[in-house]
Amino acid sequence: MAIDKLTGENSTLFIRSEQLFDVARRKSLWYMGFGIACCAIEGLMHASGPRYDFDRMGVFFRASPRQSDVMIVAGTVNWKMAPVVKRLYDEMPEPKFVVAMGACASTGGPFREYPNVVMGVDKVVPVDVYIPGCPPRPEAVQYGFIRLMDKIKAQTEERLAHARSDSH
Amino acid sequence: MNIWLIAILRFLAALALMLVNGVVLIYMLRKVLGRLHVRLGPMDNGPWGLLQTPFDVLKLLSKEDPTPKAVDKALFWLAPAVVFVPSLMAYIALPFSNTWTIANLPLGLLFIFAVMSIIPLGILMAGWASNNKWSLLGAMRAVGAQVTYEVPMLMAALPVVMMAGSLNLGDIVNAQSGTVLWVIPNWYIWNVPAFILFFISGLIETGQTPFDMAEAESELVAGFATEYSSMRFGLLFLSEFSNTFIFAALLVTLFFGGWQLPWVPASALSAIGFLPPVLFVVKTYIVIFFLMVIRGTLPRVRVDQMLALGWKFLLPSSLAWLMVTGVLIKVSQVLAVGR
Amino acid sequence: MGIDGIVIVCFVVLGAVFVAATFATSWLVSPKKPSPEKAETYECGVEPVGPVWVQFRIGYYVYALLFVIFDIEAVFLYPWAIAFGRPGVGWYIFVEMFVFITILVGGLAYAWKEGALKWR
Amino acid sequence: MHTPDPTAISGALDAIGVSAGVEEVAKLGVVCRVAPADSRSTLRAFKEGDLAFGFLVDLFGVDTGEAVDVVYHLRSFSRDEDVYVKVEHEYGANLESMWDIYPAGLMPERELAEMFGLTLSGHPNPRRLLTTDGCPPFLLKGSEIRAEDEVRHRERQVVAPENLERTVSSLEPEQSPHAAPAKMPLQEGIAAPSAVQPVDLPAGLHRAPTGVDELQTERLILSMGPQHPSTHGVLRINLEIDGEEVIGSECHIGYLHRGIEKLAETRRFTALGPLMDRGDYLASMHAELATSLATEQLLEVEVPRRANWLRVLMGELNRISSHIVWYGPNGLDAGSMGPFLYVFRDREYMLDILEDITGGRMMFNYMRPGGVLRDITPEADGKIRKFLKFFNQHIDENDEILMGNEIFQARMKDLGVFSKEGALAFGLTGGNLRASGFDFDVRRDQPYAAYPEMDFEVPVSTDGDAYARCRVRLDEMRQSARMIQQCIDGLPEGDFTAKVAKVLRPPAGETYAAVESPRGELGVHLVADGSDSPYRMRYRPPTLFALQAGEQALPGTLIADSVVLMGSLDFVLGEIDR
Repeated sequence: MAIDKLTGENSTLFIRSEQLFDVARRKSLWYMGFGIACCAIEGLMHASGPRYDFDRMGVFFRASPRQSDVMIVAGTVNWKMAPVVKRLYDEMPEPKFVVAMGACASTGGPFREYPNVVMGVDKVVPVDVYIPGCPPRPEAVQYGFIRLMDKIKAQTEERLAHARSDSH
Repeated sequence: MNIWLIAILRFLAALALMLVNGVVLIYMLRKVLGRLHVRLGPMDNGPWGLLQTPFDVLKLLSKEDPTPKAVDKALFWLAPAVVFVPSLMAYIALPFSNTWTIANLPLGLLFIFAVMSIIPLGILMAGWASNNKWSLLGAMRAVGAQVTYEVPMLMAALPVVMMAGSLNLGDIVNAQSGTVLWVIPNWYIWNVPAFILFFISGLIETGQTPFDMAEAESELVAGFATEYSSMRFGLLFLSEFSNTFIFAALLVTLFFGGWQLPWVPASALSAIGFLPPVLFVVKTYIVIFFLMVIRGTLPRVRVDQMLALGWKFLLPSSLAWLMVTGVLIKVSQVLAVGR
Repeated sequence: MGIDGIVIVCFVVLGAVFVAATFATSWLVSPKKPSPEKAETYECGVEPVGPVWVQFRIGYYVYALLFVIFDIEAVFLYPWAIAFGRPGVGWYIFVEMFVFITILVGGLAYAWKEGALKWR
Repeated sequence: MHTPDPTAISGALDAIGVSAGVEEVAKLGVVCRVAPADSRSTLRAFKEGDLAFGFLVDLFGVDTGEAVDVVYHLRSFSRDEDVYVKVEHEYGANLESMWDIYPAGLMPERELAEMFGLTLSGHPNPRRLLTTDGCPPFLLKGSEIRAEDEVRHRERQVVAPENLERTVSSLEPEQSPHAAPAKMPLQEGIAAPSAVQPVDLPAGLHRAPTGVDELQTERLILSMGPQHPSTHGVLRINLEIDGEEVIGSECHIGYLHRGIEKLAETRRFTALGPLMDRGDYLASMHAELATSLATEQLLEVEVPRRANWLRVLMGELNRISSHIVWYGPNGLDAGSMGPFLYVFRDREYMLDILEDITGGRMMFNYMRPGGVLRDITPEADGKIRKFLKFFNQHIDENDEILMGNEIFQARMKDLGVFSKEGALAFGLTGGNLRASGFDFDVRRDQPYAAYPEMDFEVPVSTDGDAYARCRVRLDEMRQSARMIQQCIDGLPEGDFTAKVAKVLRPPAGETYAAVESPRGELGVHLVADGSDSPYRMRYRPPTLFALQAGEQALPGTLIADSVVLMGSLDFVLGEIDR
């Protein structure tokens, strides 16, 4: 943030604005639906469907990585897909998070013996939240998002505390 | 007070109105679409999700703004301004009440159309500068659509101008006061073909479904705004909603009697200072509600079908209706003189 | 110049200032981690092939030409429309514009027959 | 499905001077072994001769230890007979492409060459289909899968940066995408695509709309890539466009290749079901049913009547839920969000029913060799009756909202028209084939489970465009609802599964079982060698044939059309990439 260079790490302006933007980042997570396999039907379509409505939580579908904060990897990542995942992750603007949805994205799932499958998407991109299940229920996906929000909150507080402790 | 100070205060008022409009309309869209689709829409953030859009705007403000390297930097940065400022300037001529207008331009209607035709220029800049095939196609489509429907929109507004006899929006609103045959309010909506032509070309001009060509999510990823992120995308998103507000306000002014209630005399209304602007905005939101219902149900028209509709149906029929209105006005004048 | 001119100038200048202010706050507040991969153009996750700035299809420019013609026609029609309702104006005002419009509709018919309106 | 008599076939083959070993294999049918040299003349005799085996059901390979058996599974609809032509190739031999006789083999041949290490000649687009350049031929017995401890210690696998680069380079091997064979006239019957060299662009410039011919505008090469809101999964279509019109198109698949067929060779027979669920993840009941039928044919187990009725009930429930996931996104591709959410409300209710009975929402593992997992519970029965009550009214509502909408009709009518001959030549089955006027349904023509006791019509339409495909699938949903009603009312007594051994070791043999999945004829060709896991399992993906037919129909449409056209073909990438 340019503001911390101008007004110093522990100025109240910087800390207060960081806390405010942290709340905003948590409350409006726009996800780039990256439906690869069966998890896409359960996690993206049903989760934003009538019964488990993602829109309630402010989670909204954006098609382009430039406008999204969370990348949901829903499905198996194999060798041909790995560079695409890496490239899309790189093209996302900065405060970005990755949710590995389903056993395939977390550890390769039922297909991990096959040499063509990458055992878990965390080999390609840093992952924030793993959602187990094959496919996980829509409630599990929404619980994963709630845990992601808690993680963002914890990260910001830890970063600010770190900044405050430096100054003393 | 100094004249410049008044102008700056009026600008701040218009800016505040536009930002509030943007925030309220985005929230309203997500709620209306939600209820239309058997789901709730934003609920968790704030009571009934009211704080959802402020959070979205704050988040967009605090996101990184990567500028792709293959981009034409000058145009890439300028395009959001060229799209945002015209849709802000169109607020100048809107008649909130016969005294509350930002600038009582004698050619109000023509000014709004002129300003609204700068926006396709900004969209083309955005699409071409971001050096991305998807945004290029989105921009070409959006410009093709808005260029094609600028003309029928102008032609469809002509019958209203002929009936009102002036281009000043305040005069048009005053011309619609009173009642005909004691019961029917003397609004120009009864000139129904003009209303239909104006409504269709306005829908396309502001990129509403079934004609949302510019950012057809299912075909062109995110249309011309594919490479834009954080606040630049925020401005494009905001100006799209303020275009909708302006189009609905024009519709209300030209056909639904501006800030007037049907059977209440205009003088009684303008006696209470703040009532007319509130009425005007409420009527505009009712029209926007219907636009959103259309957005939630109808599928998208293909590009060439829409352009064929524009050039081959709307333009000839709006010219023909122009002639018919002329004859009707002449005949009514002769009868009035005769009696 | 009157209040109207000043207001319009104010809107243009202050509008641009507002846009610049928004970009400034965004620059102030947003984190920055530029990286070569982030700067690559997005094309559905794959390396874009071939140039983007090509000589685009000719059909699009024909529409722009037709638009200019009919926009000018609209500009001529507006003063006529204002003067139309005035009392004491006979039928000749009607006949004049009728001739003007039929000439232009003739131009549209020619463009239609020639296939300029076909999008493909 | 009666078997052809071997004498007629050997007679016809001798007539053209081909020495073929024609034999009758138990549980499979007539197999005709031919040397690679005269495979082309044999196939031509089978197709054009009086034998008239005009339909290529499937084309796959079997690694028999010392050579690769290339199997052409042919079918003659007029005589309702199947025949298998087996051609033996050494490892690394050259496979001659037969696409001018059977264009349905365009993509299966590429996959066969890539998975068995053969080289492909005479094919318009001989590139790899499913895997990236550096991968070994996976389906050969020689190439193993990951060892137990390597899988257990996941952290050992490190993705070296060059691995990412390596695959990147192979993604874009060429400058301009090879255009698919010149636009095959699917409308007026089958004329085989002309042998266009991959690099060559299709001939002929489109006349500029204003008659200004010499102004040649450049073309864009656009990749409607793996991550696109409406490619129904990870399919990448390389489009060459002039303005908005698609000139050339090529489908890249393999982004979801998980090796279901290779892993099946290490699984027990009862464990094939969960593996097949993940193939066509929208119609997993039908995939499980296909493997169970194949295993039962090998074991010669007699399935009790109640189990058959339960299989039909669950199959039809799954058919409706699968058609719903086609109907919703198809409306979304055309731009209308409403129907997508209305139909998903019904699907939520159906998943509750499926969850009550089988325990899972999408992956059921309910159909087992010998019968089904669990009997139907009374409250599930009540739920189904309640569902049927409001489902018929909802279907008519949704039919009228989307299909009755003029804008949707204007978008879908005469788009991607497949004539009957074109559809048959490209191996289309199921709704796509019935929409082009050819009335073939595995449930009625090759009955399995309890379908003979059901009365249902098979909707057929003749004009073969995208709208006809939508109309056929919607009527299929109504027929499924009717069948569910019949199943619920007339469910016979009896136990729901036959007594089957814990570990199944079917006798050595080979069989083919086909099922009418919502996307077409889903077949399983099972080769058993007596051990407790299959020697080779071939999974016939009906949507692979739909995809290659779609690839042919794309040139000439606009981009907005191509999205809706591919949507109307209803393919699932999990099944195409296997």
